[in-house]
Amino acid sequence: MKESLLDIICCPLDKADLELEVDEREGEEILEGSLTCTDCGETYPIEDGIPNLLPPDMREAA
Amino acid sequence: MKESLLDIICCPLDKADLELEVDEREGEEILEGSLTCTDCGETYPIEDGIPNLLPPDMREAA
Amino acid sequence: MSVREEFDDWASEGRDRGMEQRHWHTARHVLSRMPVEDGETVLDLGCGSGYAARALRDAGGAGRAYGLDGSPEMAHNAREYTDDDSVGFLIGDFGDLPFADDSVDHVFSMEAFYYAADPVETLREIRRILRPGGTFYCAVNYYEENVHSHEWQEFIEIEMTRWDRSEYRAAFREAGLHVAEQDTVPDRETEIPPASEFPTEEWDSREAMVERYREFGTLLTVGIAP
Amino acid sequence: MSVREEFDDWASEGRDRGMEQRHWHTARHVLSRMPVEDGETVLDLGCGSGYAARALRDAGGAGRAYGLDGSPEMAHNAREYTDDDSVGFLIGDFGDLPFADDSVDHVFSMEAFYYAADPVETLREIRRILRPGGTFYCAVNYYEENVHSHEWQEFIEIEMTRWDRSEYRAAFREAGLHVAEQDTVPDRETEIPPASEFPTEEWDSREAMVERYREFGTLLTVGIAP
Ligand SMILES: Nc1ncnc2c1ncn2[C@@H]1O[C@H](CSCC[C@H](N)C(=O)O)[C@@H](O)[C@H]1O
Ligand SMILES: Nc1ncnc2c1ncn2[C@@H]1O[C@H](CSCC[C@H](N)C(=O)O)[C@@H](O)[C@H]1O
Repeated sequence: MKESLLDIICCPLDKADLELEVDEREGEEILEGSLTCTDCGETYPIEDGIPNLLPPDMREAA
Repeated sequence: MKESLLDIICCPLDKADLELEVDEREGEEILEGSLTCTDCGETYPIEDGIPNLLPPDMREAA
Repeated sequence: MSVREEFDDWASEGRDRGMEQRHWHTARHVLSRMPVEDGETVLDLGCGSGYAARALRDAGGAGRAYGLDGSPEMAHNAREYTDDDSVGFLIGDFGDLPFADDSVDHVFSMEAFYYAADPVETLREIRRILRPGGTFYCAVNYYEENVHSHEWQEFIEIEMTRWDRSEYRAAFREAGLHVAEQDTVPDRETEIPPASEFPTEEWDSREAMVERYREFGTLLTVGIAP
Repeated sequence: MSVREEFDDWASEGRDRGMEQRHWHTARHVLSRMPVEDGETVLDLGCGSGYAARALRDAGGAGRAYGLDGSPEMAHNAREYTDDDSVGFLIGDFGDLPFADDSVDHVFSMEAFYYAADPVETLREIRRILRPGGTFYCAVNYYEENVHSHEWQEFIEIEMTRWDRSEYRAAFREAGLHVAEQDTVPDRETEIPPASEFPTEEWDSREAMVERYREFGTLLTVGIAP
């Protein structure tokens, strides 16, 4: 994912902003990292360049 | 024209309600008559069942 | 020449029915897309023979359907072609619509909008008379991308507005309408002769005729009152 | 079975590309109607192989195009099929869209909406994320009037919503969207064999197959956020 996606995404549960943490980058593309909800604190993984914003109860181990 | 048309038509100039005067009817259909603006007083003819709601300066003798 | 003079002549020569026949090829597809609910009030601007009001009542379930035209002869002909009590015709001009605010659910117009003396003002009038969520289905064959239509202005003394697709969208928005859709609806019914018969009186090549009807067809822009 | 389990399997069997091929016949017409302006942000819900996001960038002029899917494998495949920097994919569910209010200009969805666990809630979510005047183009082959689609539920364990045309309109309105259009878009590309070849494995009669593709095609309902 690109950082510009942050402009429009939010926590699926409470729609609050997300905070990005980058573990691995390739140019502009964020390959691994996480997105943390600034309100509820829930964390969403970014894996292989794709953020997984499923509600936590629908998310299973990859 | 039917009387029910009065629900939605208005004076083309100032959009005020119109008052119907019937000269000739055929059942529900008003064949001849006139429509007078309740605000500006302008009068619009009904001829052969059709109201002529052109702005007066565009209306010519039939 | 006035709209009245020009089109009264057309009507008395029977061109209203000729247009109905030709325009129906694409107009029927446009009409069938309109989200008309039972009992709603629909209006056809520049109704000509009045086929759209008839169709919207017959197939579309409209409660009442009205056609407005600036030519008294057109309106009189249209009135003769139906005896549906819930269809009515009026004489009026695109510049000063004689309808109350929020009084109409859907407006349709085929091959007529571009005759408006001030088309953006007409769009504002349409927005005014539509209820919130009401639609304006604006269909034209005369538009910039349809190069085959450009010469039509030569045959008529009323000034015609030739917008391109993006100008239609921009003007709708300028008048306060949301743009819901834009599409070109092909005419698949006009018969196109085999290549050996070209040039014909009207067409230099078969390709040009195919492009005009099957590809450019009718430009549809759909607006919604917010 | 969950959306994830069901569609991860489909994706790894390559069915994402197969669907793209079949759905493209009607989806391309639907996409071309969308009034996307240069630079706008568009979103494809249930993106599968991600063709809609690619197409809206290539032809439609969209500034950014995103595809959301509940199946990680679908999203991963979709990401492999493009190297456009302004196309992106996300994993998410129709029930809890991970987009801010008013953040998207247009939403498209093909053959996916009816998998939503609570479709009216999904429409409310769509309305929430659309900017005022933004459109939702909802295309489905599985709908009540398309009798040939009814049996599809037997082949899939996720519960599918089978609304008819008027139920789609009513649900859009219930969720606060204006209905701008409803249409059935024919598939003119799927090849239909000559009558002598029927019954085929899938079709009892040529008439039924013609009805399915050429007549019922894809049901399109277009909504607008007020
Ligand atoms: N300014 C104006 N106000 C009202 N009607 C107008 C107008 N300019 C043109 N018209 C009408 O618009 C019509 C255009 S011809 C198209 C007729 C019909 N919609 C059809 O598809 O066949 C004519 O009947 C003409 O009288
Ligand atoms: N509740 C849900 N949330 C997110 N995606 C879902 C979903 N239910 C189904 N989907 C996704 O919707 C897609 C339906 S298949 C259609 C794919 C694509 N639009 C095409 O036209 O080919 C699948 O990829 C599936 O994973």
